[in-house]
Amino acid sequence: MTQRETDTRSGTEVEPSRAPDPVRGGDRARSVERLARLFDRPWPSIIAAFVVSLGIGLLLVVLAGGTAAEAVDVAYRSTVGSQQGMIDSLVYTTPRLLVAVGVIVALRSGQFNLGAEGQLQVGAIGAALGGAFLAPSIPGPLALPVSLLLAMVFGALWAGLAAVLKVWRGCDELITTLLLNFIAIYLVQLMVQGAMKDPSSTFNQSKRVIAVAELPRFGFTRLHYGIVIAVACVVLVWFLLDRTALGLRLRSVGYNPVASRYQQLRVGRLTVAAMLISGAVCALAGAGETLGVQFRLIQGFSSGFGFEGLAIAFLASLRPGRALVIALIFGGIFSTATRLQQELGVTASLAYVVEGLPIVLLACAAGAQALRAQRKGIA
Amino acid sequence: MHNLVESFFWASAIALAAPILLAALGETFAQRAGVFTIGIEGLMLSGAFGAAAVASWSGDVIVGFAGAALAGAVLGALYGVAVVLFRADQVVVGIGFNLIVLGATSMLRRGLFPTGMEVPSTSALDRHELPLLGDLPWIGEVLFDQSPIVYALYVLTPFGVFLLFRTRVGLLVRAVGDGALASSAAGIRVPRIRMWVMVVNGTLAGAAGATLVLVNAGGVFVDNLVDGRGYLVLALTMFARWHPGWVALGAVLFGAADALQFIAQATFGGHVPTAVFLMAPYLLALAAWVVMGKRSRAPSDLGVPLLA
Amino acid sequence: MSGPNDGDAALLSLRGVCRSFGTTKAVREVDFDVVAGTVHALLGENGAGKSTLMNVVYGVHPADRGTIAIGGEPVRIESPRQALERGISMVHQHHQLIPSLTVAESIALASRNTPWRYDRRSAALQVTRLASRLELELDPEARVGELSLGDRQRLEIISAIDRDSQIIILDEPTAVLAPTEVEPLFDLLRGLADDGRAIILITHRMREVFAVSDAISVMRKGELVATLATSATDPNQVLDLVIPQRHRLAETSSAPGVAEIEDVDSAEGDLNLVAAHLRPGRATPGPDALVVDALEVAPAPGTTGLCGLSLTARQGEILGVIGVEGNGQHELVEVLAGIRIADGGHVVACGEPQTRGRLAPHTAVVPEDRHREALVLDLSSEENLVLPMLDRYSSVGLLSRSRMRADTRAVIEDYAVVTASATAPTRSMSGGNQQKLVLARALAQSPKVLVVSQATRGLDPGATAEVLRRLRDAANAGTAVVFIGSDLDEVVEIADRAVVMYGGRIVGESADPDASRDVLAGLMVGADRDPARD
Amino acid sequence: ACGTTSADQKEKEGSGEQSDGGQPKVAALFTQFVDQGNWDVTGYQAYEDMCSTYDFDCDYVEEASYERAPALLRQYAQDGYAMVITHSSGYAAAIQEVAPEFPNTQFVLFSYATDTGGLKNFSAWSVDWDQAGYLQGVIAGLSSKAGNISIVGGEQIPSTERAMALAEKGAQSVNPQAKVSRVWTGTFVDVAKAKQVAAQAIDGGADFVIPMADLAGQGVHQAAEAAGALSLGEYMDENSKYPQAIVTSITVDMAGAYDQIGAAYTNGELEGQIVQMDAQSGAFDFAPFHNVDAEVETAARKVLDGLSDGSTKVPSV
Ligand SMILES: Nc1ncnc2c1ncn2[C@@H]1O[C@H](COP(=O)(O)OP(=O)(O)OP(=O)(O)O)[C@@H](O)[C@H]1O
Ligand SMILES: Nc1ncnc2c1ncn2[C@@H]1O[C@H](COP(=O)(O)OP(=O)(O)OP(=O)(O)O)[C@@H](O)[C@H]1O
Ligand SMILES: [Mg+2]
Ligand SMILES: [Mg+2]
Repeated sequence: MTQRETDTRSGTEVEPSRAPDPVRGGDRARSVERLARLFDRPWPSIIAAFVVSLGIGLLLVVLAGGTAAEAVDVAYRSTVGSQQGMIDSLVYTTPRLLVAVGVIVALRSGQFNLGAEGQLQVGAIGAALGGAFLAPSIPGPLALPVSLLLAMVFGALWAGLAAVLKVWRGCDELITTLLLNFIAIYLVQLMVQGAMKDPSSTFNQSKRVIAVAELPRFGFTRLHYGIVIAVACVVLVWFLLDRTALGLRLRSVGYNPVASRYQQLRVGRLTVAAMLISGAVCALAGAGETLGVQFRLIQGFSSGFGFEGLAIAFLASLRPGRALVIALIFGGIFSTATRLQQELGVTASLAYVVEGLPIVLLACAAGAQALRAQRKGIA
Repeated sequence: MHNLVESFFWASAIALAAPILLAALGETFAQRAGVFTIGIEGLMLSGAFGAAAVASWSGDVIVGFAGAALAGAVLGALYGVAVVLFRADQVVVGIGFNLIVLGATSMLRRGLFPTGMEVPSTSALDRHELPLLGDLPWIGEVLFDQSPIVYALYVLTPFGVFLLFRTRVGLLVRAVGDGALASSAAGIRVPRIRMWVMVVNGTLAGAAGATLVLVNAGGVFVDNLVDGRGYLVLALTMFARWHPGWVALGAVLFGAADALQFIAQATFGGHVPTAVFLMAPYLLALAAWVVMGKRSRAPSDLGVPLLA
Repeated sequence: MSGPNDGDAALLSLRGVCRSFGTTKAVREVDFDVVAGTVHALLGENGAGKSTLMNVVYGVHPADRGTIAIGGEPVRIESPRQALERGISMVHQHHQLIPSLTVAESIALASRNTPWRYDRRSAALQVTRLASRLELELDPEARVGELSLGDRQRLEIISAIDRDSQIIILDEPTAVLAPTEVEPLFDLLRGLADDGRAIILITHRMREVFAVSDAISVMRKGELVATLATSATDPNQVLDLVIPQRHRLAETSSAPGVAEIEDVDSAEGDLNLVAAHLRPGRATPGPDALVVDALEVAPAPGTTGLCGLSLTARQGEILGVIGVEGNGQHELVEVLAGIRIADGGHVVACGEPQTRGRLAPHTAVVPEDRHREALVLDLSSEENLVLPMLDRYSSVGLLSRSRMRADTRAVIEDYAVVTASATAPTRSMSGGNQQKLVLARALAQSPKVLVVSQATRGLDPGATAEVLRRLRDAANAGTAVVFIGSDLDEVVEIADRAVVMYGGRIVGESADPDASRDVLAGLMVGADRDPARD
Repeated sequence: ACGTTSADQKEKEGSGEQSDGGQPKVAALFTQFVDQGNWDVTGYQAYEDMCSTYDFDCDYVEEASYERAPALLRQYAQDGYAMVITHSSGYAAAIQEVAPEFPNTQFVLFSYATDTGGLKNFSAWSVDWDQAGYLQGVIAGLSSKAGNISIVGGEQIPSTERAMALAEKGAQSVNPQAKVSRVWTGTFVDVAKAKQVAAQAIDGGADFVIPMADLAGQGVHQAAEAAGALSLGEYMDENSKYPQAIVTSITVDMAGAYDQIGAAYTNGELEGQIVQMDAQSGAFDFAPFHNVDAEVETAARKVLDGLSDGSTKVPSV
């Protein structure tokens, strides 16, 4: 069947009656390539992946006792269909986008920063330190900038630590950042149980951030300016990577450290620089949650944005602009899942599935596309 | 600190190490072949769920264990379809896969066991003292009064070393991970080998999950039971420089660090914040990683899909 | 087009084979026959499509259209595995080796009859046995990643031979071999052909073509333009086929000291290169520009390191540094580029000492490995071009894209670099064009000392001549050019003065390389060395 | 215990819309799943009962992470929910943010709270974990023959921290020589780790282990059962799961509390108060005793009664 087709395509004259080509056996990959043709264009394939996952999601909703129409209605209202939906989606988009953009800096510079989760955790510590502890004793207008700055410094140092260990000791940053994630999470715990604990609180959380250190909000909604910061980071990171000398140096080191050294680029310093910037941006995600959503450092404030942001970065082919679009979609999915649970009583577990599916499907689509491009020599 | 030489402490360390080691052995082969399985967390979780589910259906923990291994194999193969055949980015697939498994096991648990899981007695997999060896002083208590799964690991680990460095299969696995394109040019079916490795990895991760739920948790499955152990497995694998022997040693050290928490908290608790003890294993791992430094070299095609 | 013998007798025959990469038609409508029992040379400019055609045969880049037949039977070859099962093996132009494996493991991996259990001792024996067929030595337990380029090439060759294939393709196998090693290889190839196998040999060296081949095919711009019996042709005819514009090239080069591609003096038998006679520009070179004094670098597997290497290059001259690879050339370049810190000795350029870990002052370096060391393949031409001079192309940290683009255009025009666009990744460029870009970048920094290593490796005669002409121009402009090469004939052709590197030091010097070719050849392999000097 | 649901009371309450059936819309937030473990399961049961007793139109959300909590609360308030109950002390921050904006919605926190920020629409039913812990300690102290007791905690949260401290006091109140060790595993789900820690404790001489680890507590029971030690159930009678190990369970009268919440809402009596759930209010009881002599129960009941009538006070920590 399929074999015949290929045979005619490649013009080999093979008798139809001939026994199956013994050589064919192992090369299942070719059929993947055929499948991959479905994904020839990036945008349709992205849309297709989302449609398929939402289809499966709908099916699961129906299995869980809802109806498809209700589910679609909820999805609509919790994303573009209502003001509240839009706001929620944007609030959920913010940390994911910041992490995605942050890791893009590292990944494009050849540093595998798996530690966004940790960097945003320490970023949150920095923000809370600024907003709740330092802010009362500094002039009001400085409270917010200082808190954000502190968060960025914390995140940068946390990521920078991995970079320094890499340059100094040759420790693979993948492992270092992974381990630093765990350490950061317990560090937050240490803070909210000890040094930063709000003595009047009955939960592990810090004092409340003072009002002037909060991220301002749009009107009376809960949408805070973190989204503005995130979008600004998208533009800045694009600008950095594409339009500045530092960006070119970083990318050069990322692609080929050896050749970069021959061109007198300071590989060690650039490695550290990439991680510092990456950590600082990831930390803003934690700062946004602290100063714009929770208003205090609270144990367990992040439900794994670090890894989701990483997935978004990859799905966006490490382009900040695309990351914006994909992060918006994931914000919408998260918002929808939350509402589905509220309105249709669909279990929270479904949300994980509906989020995970497009991630996997998109990755498959992108992989198949890359394979096909490589085979055909289209760069 | 006399507690540190106590046999029970080391026996605990080994018991805690078993599921991690089981999964890390599979991951070692996967990474040697170039597949970085972030989704190992999900594979282990599916194994844990599968073990509990099959055991409560069949009423037999051994069947449950086998079911978990099978579930792991199937999911490992599916995972392989994505990262090996579709050339999907391994990190992305792993992240998505973990989410899906976390959600799916929870949904299945509620859908299939609305009144809770009835896992039968796990005594078959519990500690069984070996005759003779078990009577050795200290050593016997530490090494030979353990679950049969630990005994299986005593065989599996050296076998892994043999397989990896002394057989053609091992040579193929290493070649595929260190030069996928070159291997392909040498006529090796890279996707096929990576697929097989993923099936093995899935099987072992499934078995690891089963061990966790049936042995370490005595048959109690709760959502997200694996609780980050998968990431620990990844760290351990790389940390142990992709050598099954070092993996085993590292797993026991991780287990010891875990077991140490009891001793440390019981000794210093109240003076030192708990979070410090909880982060200690990771701090230790980081310190060891720093000390080891440049000596580690990853398989060069680790995480890179074969584009050919 | 059919071969010298009748198409029916062909062991391998291609009909109407096409292969494109995106919009590049790398191979178009090629009919190609190779007869059993012959060595068939495949020639052509860089980017003519030779490697692509062979990659079609070997299944690396399956054909878009066309048929392949082996022994008259049509076959489908879509992967190297299928090719191997059809009895085709290939030595790739860019090595396909796995650095972490040992030599013995590499051989065992490729071999079809390795048992399930890998036994070190029998694998080692197999290596020794194979190596002896080529009269060479390879340490079975050495890691491939630590081998010199030459040893890697040797390993590739013996592992291809080990497969016992009917059709053996060798894509530029001699590019990194010592002159003394080429002979045994050719003897072996002849022997294999005499057994009834078909050997396809890609090379740019005319001398080799006429030394070993039975038939010659020439490709140009993706098409197979001619197939000739070696006995019925001569180097000039072949060169005309390979580079039809060569006479035009010669006409345009009017300045003194510029490369001229002249007719080959076939009586001499010196068929190497395109016989680009590059006349020295000045009779009296200027003052010392680069002084390297007693450099020490510890030896490592596959290389001798440096032991007390000293040399001096003067302004306006081309100093040839000739040696078999692995005798410390790479370390020397690394030290000069500031990538490696020497254990001892120092470097002074234009009177200024080199700062540890930085590039020698007023120096530009063209490293040997284009893909690994010279270019960042994923960056575009313009980005690669400005990398070492970023300060010139940016103000307050912002890149001046327009200036980058303008200057890149100028370079592309000046050097006739063929590329899709200045913004396309350099990965998509052919080797020759990549090399032109790298050289252009080095010269754009107006260095007083220019160190180039293996600058013409893998380049076709036209591109080689072009590169050598540029180097001569630079020397004429007063630059001290240090030309590190392993092809004796080439170094002899271009260098005003030559030194021989062996065992990490200079073992001989000639002020008239042309005349002392044989002495230099001997020194290269350590022949005339006085044992007392060790 | 329900008062009349008069229309004017509704008016006075100023609460949000009612569902189609005219019932008030009520929602609850749980941190984990309502069918796993003991804390959320007991709470959910009580919640369900309240809903049917008072005829509320009920919804709930599980795994309501603190990240999502503000959004969820706001969402419910905007959708006109009359009351939102949160079943964990960790939601206090979110309520304090959201409640001021939605005066028509009542927010109720169940677990532990000392302060509702002066908000009229934020009430709390605060379990007196000090007393609960004290009672656990008393039973352990009475039951332990070796006088060696170990407490295994999950995540280190303030309420559990206090409970642990008081448990130590409680044990020592009945057995001054009692040695009490405390260990945190850092997670509420890791059954395996809790089991191993408990096993180590038992190997170290403890013959009574007290789980304070929610879901993971099962591991502690297992370890006890395997090694012939004793343990204590939490919130509800857990003896059936580990009959050889569990002496009794300190039950928390969540059903009663939720009933009070339902009644208070219906009567319009939710006014930002903190309702203490302690022995005096009858919040604690013991499940039937097993595996120990009858004197243990008698002695334990005496302490409970003392706490109830105020004659016994838990020591301060
Ligand atoms: N040849 C190389 N191959 C791979 N990675 C390299 C190479 N050179 C450098 N790196 C990476 O960069 C890190 C730092 O290298 P190194 O400190 O030598 O750079 P540098 O240019 O001297 O930087 P600086 O001047 O800022 O100190 C190394 O640990 C390694 O991770
Ligand atoms: N993988 C590829 N993707 C895109 N283009 C390619 C690829 N391989 C080769 N090409 C292009 O195809 C053409 C033929 O290249 P090929 O390597 O066959 O030339 P060649 O004759 O072997 O040259 P050389 O003498 O430099 O080895 C060139 O234009 C080259 O840029
Ligand atoms: Mg070629
Ligand atoms: Mg070299």
